[in-house]
Amino acid sequence: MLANYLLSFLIWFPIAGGVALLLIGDGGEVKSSQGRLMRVAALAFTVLTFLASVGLYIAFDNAEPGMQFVERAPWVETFNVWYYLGVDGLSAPLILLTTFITPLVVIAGWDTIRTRAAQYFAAFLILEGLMIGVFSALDGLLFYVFWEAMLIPMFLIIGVWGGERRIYATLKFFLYTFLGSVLMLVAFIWLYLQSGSFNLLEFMNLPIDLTAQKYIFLAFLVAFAVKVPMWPVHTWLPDAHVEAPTGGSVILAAIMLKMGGYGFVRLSLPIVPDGSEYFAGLMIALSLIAVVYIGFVALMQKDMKKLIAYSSIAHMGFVTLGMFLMWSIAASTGAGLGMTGAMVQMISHGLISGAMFLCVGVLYDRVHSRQIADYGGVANTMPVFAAFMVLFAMANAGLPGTSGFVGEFMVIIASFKANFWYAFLAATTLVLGAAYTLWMIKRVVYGEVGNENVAGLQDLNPREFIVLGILALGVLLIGLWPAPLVDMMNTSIEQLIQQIGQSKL
Amino acid sequence: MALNLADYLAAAPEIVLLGLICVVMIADLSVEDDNRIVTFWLSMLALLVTAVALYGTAGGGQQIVFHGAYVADPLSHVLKMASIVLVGVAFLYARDYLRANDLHKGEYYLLGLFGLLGMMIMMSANSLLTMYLGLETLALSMYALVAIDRKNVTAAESAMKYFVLGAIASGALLYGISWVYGVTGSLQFDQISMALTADPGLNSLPLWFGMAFLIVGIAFKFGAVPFHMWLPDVYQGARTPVTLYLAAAPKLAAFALIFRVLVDGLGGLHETWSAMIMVVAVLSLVVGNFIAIAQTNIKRMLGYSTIAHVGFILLAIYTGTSDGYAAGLFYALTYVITAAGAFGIIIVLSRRGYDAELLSDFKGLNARSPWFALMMLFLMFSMAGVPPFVGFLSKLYVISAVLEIGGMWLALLMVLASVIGAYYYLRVIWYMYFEEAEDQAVLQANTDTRLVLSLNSLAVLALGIMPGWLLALCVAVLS
Amino acid sequence: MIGLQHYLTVSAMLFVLSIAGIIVNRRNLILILMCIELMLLAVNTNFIAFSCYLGDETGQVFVFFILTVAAAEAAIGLAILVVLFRNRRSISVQELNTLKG
Amino acid sequence: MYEYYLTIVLAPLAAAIVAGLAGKQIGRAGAHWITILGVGVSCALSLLVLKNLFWGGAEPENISVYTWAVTDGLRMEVGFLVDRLTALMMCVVTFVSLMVHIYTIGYMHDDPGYQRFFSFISLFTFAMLMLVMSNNFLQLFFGWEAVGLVSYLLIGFWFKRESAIFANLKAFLVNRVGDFGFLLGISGIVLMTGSLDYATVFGQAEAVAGQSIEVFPGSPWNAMSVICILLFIGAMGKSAQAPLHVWLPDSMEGPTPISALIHAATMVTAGIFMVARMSPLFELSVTALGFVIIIGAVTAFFMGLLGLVQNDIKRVVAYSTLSQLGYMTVALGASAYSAAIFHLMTHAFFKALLFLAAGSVIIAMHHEQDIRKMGGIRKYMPITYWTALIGSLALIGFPGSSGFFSKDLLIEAVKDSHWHESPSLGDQVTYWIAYLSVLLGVFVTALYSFRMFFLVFHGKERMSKEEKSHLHESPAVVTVPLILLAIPSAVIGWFTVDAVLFEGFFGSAIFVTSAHDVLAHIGETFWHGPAALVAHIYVAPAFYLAALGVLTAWFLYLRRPDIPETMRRKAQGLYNLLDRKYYFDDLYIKGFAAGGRNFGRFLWQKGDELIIDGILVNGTARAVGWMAGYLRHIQTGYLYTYAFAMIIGLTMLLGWLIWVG
Amino acid sequence: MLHSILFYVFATIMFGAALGVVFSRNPIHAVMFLVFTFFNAAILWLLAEAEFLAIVLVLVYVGAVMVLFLFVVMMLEVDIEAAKRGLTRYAPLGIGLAFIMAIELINVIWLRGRLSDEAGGFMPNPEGYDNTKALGSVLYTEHVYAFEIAAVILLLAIIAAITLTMRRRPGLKVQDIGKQVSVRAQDRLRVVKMDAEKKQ
Repeated sequence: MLANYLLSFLIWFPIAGGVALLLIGDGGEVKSSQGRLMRVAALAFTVLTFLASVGLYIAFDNAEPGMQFVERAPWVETFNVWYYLGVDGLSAPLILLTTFITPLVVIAGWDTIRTRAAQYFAAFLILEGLMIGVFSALDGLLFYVFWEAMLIPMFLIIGVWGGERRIYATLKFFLYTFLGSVLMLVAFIWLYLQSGSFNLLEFMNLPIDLTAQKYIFLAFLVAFAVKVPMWPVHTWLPDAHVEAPTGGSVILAAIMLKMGGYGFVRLSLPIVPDGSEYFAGLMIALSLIAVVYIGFVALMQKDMKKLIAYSSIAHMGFVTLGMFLMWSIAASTGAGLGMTGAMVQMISHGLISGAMFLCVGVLYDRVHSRQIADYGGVANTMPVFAAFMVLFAMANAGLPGTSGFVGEFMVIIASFKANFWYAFLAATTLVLGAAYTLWMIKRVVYGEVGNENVAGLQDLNPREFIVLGILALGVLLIGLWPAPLVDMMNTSIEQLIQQIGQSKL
Repeated sequence: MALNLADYLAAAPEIVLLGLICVVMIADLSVEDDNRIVTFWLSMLALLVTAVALYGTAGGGQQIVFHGAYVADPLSHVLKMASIVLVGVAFLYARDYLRANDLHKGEYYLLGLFGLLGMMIMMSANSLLTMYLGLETLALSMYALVAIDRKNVTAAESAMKYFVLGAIASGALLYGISWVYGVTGSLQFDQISMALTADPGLNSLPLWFGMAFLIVGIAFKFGAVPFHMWLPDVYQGARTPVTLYLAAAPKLAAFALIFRVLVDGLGGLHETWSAMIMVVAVLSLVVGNFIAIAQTNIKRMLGYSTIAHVGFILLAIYTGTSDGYAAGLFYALTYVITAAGAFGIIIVLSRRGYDAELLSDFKGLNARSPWFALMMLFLMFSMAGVPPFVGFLSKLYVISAVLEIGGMWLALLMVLASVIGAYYYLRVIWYMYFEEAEDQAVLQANTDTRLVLSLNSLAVLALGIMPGWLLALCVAVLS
Repeated sequence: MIGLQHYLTVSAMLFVLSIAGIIVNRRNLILILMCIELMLLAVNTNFIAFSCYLGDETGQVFVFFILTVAAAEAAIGLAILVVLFRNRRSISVQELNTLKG
Repeated sequence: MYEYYLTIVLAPLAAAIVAGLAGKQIGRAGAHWITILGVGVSCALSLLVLKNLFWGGAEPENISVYTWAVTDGLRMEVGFLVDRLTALMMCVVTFVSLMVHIYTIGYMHDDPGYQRFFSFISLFTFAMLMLVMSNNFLQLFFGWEAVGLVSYLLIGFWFKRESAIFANLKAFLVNRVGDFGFLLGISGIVLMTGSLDYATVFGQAEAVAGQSIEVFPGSPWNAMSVICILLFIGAMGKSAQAPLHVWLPDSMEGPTPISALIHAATMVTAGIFMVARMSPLFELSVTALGFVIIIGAVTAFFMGLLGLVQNDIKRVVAYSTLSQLGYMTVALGASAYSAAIFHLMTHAFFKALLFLAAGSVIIAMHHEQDIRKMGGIRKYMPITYWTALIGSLALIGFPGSSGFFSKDLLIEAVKDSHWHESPSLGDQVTYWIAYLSVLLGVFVTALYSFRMFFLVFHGKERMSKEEKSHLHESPAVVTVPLILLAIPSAVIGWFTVDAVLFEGFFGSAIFVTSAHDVLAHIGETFWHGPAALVAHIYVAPAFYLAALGVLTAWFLYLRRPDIPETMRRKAQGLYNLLDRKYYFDDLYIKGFAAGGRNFGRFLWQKGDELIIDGILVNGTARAVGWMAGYLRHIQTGYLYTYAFAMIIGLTMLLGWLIWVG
Repeated sequence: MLHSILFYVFATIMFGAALGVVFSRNPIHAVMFLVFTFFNAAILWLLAEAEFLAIVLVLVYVGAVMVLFLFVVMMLEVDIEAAKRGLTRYAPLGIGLAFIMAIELINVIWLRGRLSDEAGGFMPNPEGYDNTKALGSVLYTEHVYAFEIAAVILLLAIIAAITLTMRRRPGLKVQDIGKQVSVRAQDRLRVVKMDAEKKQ
């Protein structure tokens, strides 16, 4: 019974919570009892949402290739727009990721947010709902509405609670993504005029000639490439990450970037398969550039957040690489491998990058600097933290046994099937990833105590310990036993592959 | 010949309004300056009664009376109702400001009501003559309103500019009318279009010339490039309540004007005028958005943004399809609601001897009044066309209408323009949320103002989420 | 035979002249107002010409109304002018540029 | 047996987790007891498993533990393949590791990171066991990387030391370079066979050898060669073959027990083991074998030379490890896999012994590692002395010692290897390079080993007075492992050589094509049992070379210590070359690392910040802003401008109409 | 024939007068020229047999509006010298533009379009045609609505003009009739009782 409205619940419950917070909260100082009320309420909402999403996981049917938990109701008759929700193996894991990360973010902001706590938590709650909406919308316009509306809370989060250059960063973030998505809107409208509705599933069956497919693909590409982000439209990300508050960076890296990848599998590939095929080479090239180029760039970063941001770009390169390999693979199998790898990579990157940003946040809360140079020998004063940080760093470097390995492994194998040099360039991440991550670790965590700031550091408090601990468990679990996750996706991916397989011409 | 009661019944709203205007006028004479509030409530009452009269007589199909001078049809009813409400809202927002700034004279309301009368006349004008007279009624009261603060230099200056340019525009309009009249031998829209269908030979250069002059007049009313130059100056120069009035309802009148003249009347010449409209619209989009970026005065900035929005409305008309017209109507309606809200907030921010005219006056609004900051945020994002606010849907509708007739490049231009436009709307939000407040004065606004203003802003969100009925209405009245 | 076209020509010349007057004038707002009157005169002439050409009074009725409105317009225009003058002690078009950009 | 295997693997892991997470609660004693218990259990069980396989006649087992993931037809599992090869490795690993555990109690007893250390070495054991017991490439890679991780943690154990954290980063990165090739190799296997499971892959090996991969378009290469070389690149990283050897000497920065563990039993042997395990693949690609043997030969000889000029006691041993690994690799290249594994085993014992002995000396010298500051320690630490002697003799292959059998037969195998039979010139060159380097290597080995030995234990005492004052034998926890290791170092060769090399001990575990099966050939022609071999040493050139080496060492470093000085002065260039380790480090650090950083800086500042951000993104923004600033001036504020604009518009419209109409 | 001559003569004069309006250096002259223009226009209208409007033009315009103009010109006491008209820097452009537009218009009037097909002569009015009567008959029937609106506009103009220009000068002495009428005796006269002076 409730299952029929589970998705709606997941979307609207957090949003309702956010609105409630906005209404009752005056955004007072965090010390005040009201601030505490805010935090507890926010945590309650997110945790409840997470529990509900566990229900989603339980009730999810891995064998079902189609959409599940479908809800359908007319929304705007004039455009034949429907309130049309549903999930499959591609979107469900991402929804779980969202509901999993958000409570952690709330906890992370527990007493570090000193101003306007109510608005802060409200923004995250609303954001959560909207993001789940993006992952579950099956109607183009609905999708677009969630997609765009998401920008608003993020814009505020970065702008209000961000660092020194926050305004530049947040405007850049907003305009970049806005520019990207309006073109997608044009593509949607075009498809709507062709098919008479915004139903994504109908789009997928709509015959489109090659030229149109190319243009539509490009329109989508701009939107998703910016979100992912792919080289060369990635420059908003480092700025946004650096300036965003910890929670913002986490959500941004863990979930928002995934929207780009999700967009590719949900829209680009099935709706314009031939267009995708036409541009697959370009996509692979860009992905590989992202892996190598960005790997080198990350090496030289002086700012921890910036470094992690760049490494995110490099890791997302694997996502796009895995998705667009299939046409260059002659072998019978491999396409699916790449796709699965890409999807797993998204989930795992969600956990790892989130964790990394939280680690930096932990340091930032104490020393108020993100510069690598301001640290050194943290392990002396914060052994427990150092352990976590090294663990996540290793995960970031794609060490087997951590989730970071799974996706990269699959994608590299798949890309070898496509072409030796794809695999060669992709595999450079083994060296580059390790280099930039561990070099940072060397300079931050190891060594003699760098300065009196470091000397005075307090080790993790229980709150931080819980957050990082949970993430560590997630990382290791997926790394040691990805089967549950992969099984969730398999059917949908097979179906997607054969859907892409059949040309629309 | 005997006067026909049915005619007067059809025109009841205008007649009632006129009568009530006289009542207000007389009453106002006997009201002392310190309780002008009476005039305010009287005017509101007048609006209410008019609305009732309109509601009573509305409904049913098209009805042409007064020897074809007056038409009562769903379109006119919707537009009239909307403008009555908007004028009421404008009065409400204006009240406290006027009192605080010693401008609380009955004339504001009187002229406002006259303006409304003019708009209503335009909205149900069925002949060029009526249209012209309505236009002048509106224009003259606007000229006077802009200059109503007699001690204000800029107000006077802007009024002068407005007047001169307006006069030129109406001169051009008249010249065009004379040509149309001369070629088609009639002033009534239905007869003009009949004449055109009867004798396609009429569809030739002289008529087009007339039409060109008409379009100048229309474009001026809308404030479309290159006939827009009065608009920023007037928006900035006039006192905020006047700007508020100007920014809201008259756009609907302008829509009525263009629809009646170009669609009802000269619909047969679509392929000719669409090209002209398109050029004007594109110019408006580009120029409006670009210049708005460079503004520091928010009223002026909103003026330029209005020009950009007008570009959208004109592009909707340009399509010449029923979808396009509906889109245009929807856009106009939703835009005026948004604009009213925005200026309302500017008014609320102002206080005695201090107009919150500069963008920088919005700094730190979130700290001063989170609620109004949020409302302004809604309005700005709506203007920028970001979902879930209604501005997005209206843009969407227009774009889809344009794409429907294959205007891919126009669509791209529109979306790019709105991205550029997003910047200056975002700047307002950035000032409100990311900057520290410069003055900490608490906002004083009466409960009713707060309430209506909040409703106004929330409507932008509500319409964005539940646009169904309004869209359906727009489609219905134009079919 | 004097006919429609002659009258149209005359009014056209008048119209153009008035426009030129508005653009050309630099010092005196009153002159601009007068040019507007000229413009309306041109329009009226046009109407009358057409009305006589079509043998239909509507045109002349229109002129009648235009005259009325023009009078009202002139009144308001001059009133604004007066307000302006009271504020700035000048009616020069040149100095009327505090609002710009 | 399934439970046994699980226990063997999980016991060290469990111990490691407990000691790591609950270190504070269980205390130091708790930490070392639980880890020793864990490793002890797995050691005992390993021996049991070996016994069952060897004497109990149990069949090799291939068990899947759980399915890691299945997607797109590719099964990724975790499972165990336990045959004699595995069993042998398990025993070696667990035994040495156990010794190291015990030894550590003494070596680290006053280190603050005591629990952490035990946790790490247990984890190390677990990783190595996962590696050797794996039945598929995924798990192999897991163990492969896990070993790298733990070595990273252990080398950087004293994370305050700049040199240590430099060394561990270096070790990890160099290994990563190897893994880079290894992963590509695995991908190649998946491409060719569509499976990660050993059995399946080996089953299809023949077929794969037939196919080809176009690495460079238009030049198809034999698939098997490509795959094997890629895999071997991985082995080069782990087993520290030139040119990826640079990490190993630096890994001395870790505490000595780690050096013992890394060099003897675990990490470095992984590569050798892997190649042996992959023999069914390598056998099918002569090209790959050639590559292997050349790399091995180069390592064996040139790394040995470096040992001559080292003064850090541990580094000397380290370079000896390098060259011994070179020997094993050469054996692999000569298809004498058993010989390689045999040498690996013996080497594990005596190398562990040597390290622990060196550690014992270091403890006594209070962490002084420079052999020039030692000498004549014999009489202070007899046990250490004798055990060290046994180790050194085994290392140089003193007749009868374990090293003797392994190394001597290894050289034999190389001598008679299929490379010798091959008519082609290239193969002949390969052969001679390999053979000569292993042969000369013997001399070099003897020289540096006994140089160290004499300098440390004999000669005049060069240490300071007060150091001398409290110079004494190490405690039992140190000496007992020494003794326990000394015994196998001395004798194990004698007992096992027959079985391991000639009686097909490994059976199906190692596959050698008959054409390559040099050991069988030796078995027929040359081999008459250990005693005979010892008896006939005089026929083996190796023996003389070794003896010569020892004598030279004795002469140079005990009789005439001045000669080395003069030689050093004479051959300055050569000395520098050796001293700077052939400038490999300079090449890597100044070349690749610095080059990479500069490239990164260039891409970042020029590519990202200048071009993309500066010009494209912000440039556009600036352009728009400029545009706005320019356009706004159209609005001059003058009435006539406004009117003018209107009129222009009107005129344009009219003109356009006339033009179209 | 005569008709034509008259037309051309007065048209020329009117145009000249209009030029005078635009280019005269003195606003007062300009007003005069404007008046003169109107007179000529009226004559032209008469020639087109629109008598009523011609008369109205003279009466309403010249009689009222122009006087208003003069009045304002005088009232604003603009010193003539300052108000001496100078040409804007747009002058050449403006005039050029005006020429272009004139050419376009004349082009349409004479060459293009179907107006030039016929002679374009006015159709003669029937016998006993009374322009005023004709207009009057439609004004109050067909155009009653417009007529009402015109009334509204005039009212509006009055209100607007008053709003903008009427000033209550402080200290201006006006008598309030209402008060004067409703005055009562005691307001004007107060009877006070004083006791006699004290004695020294």
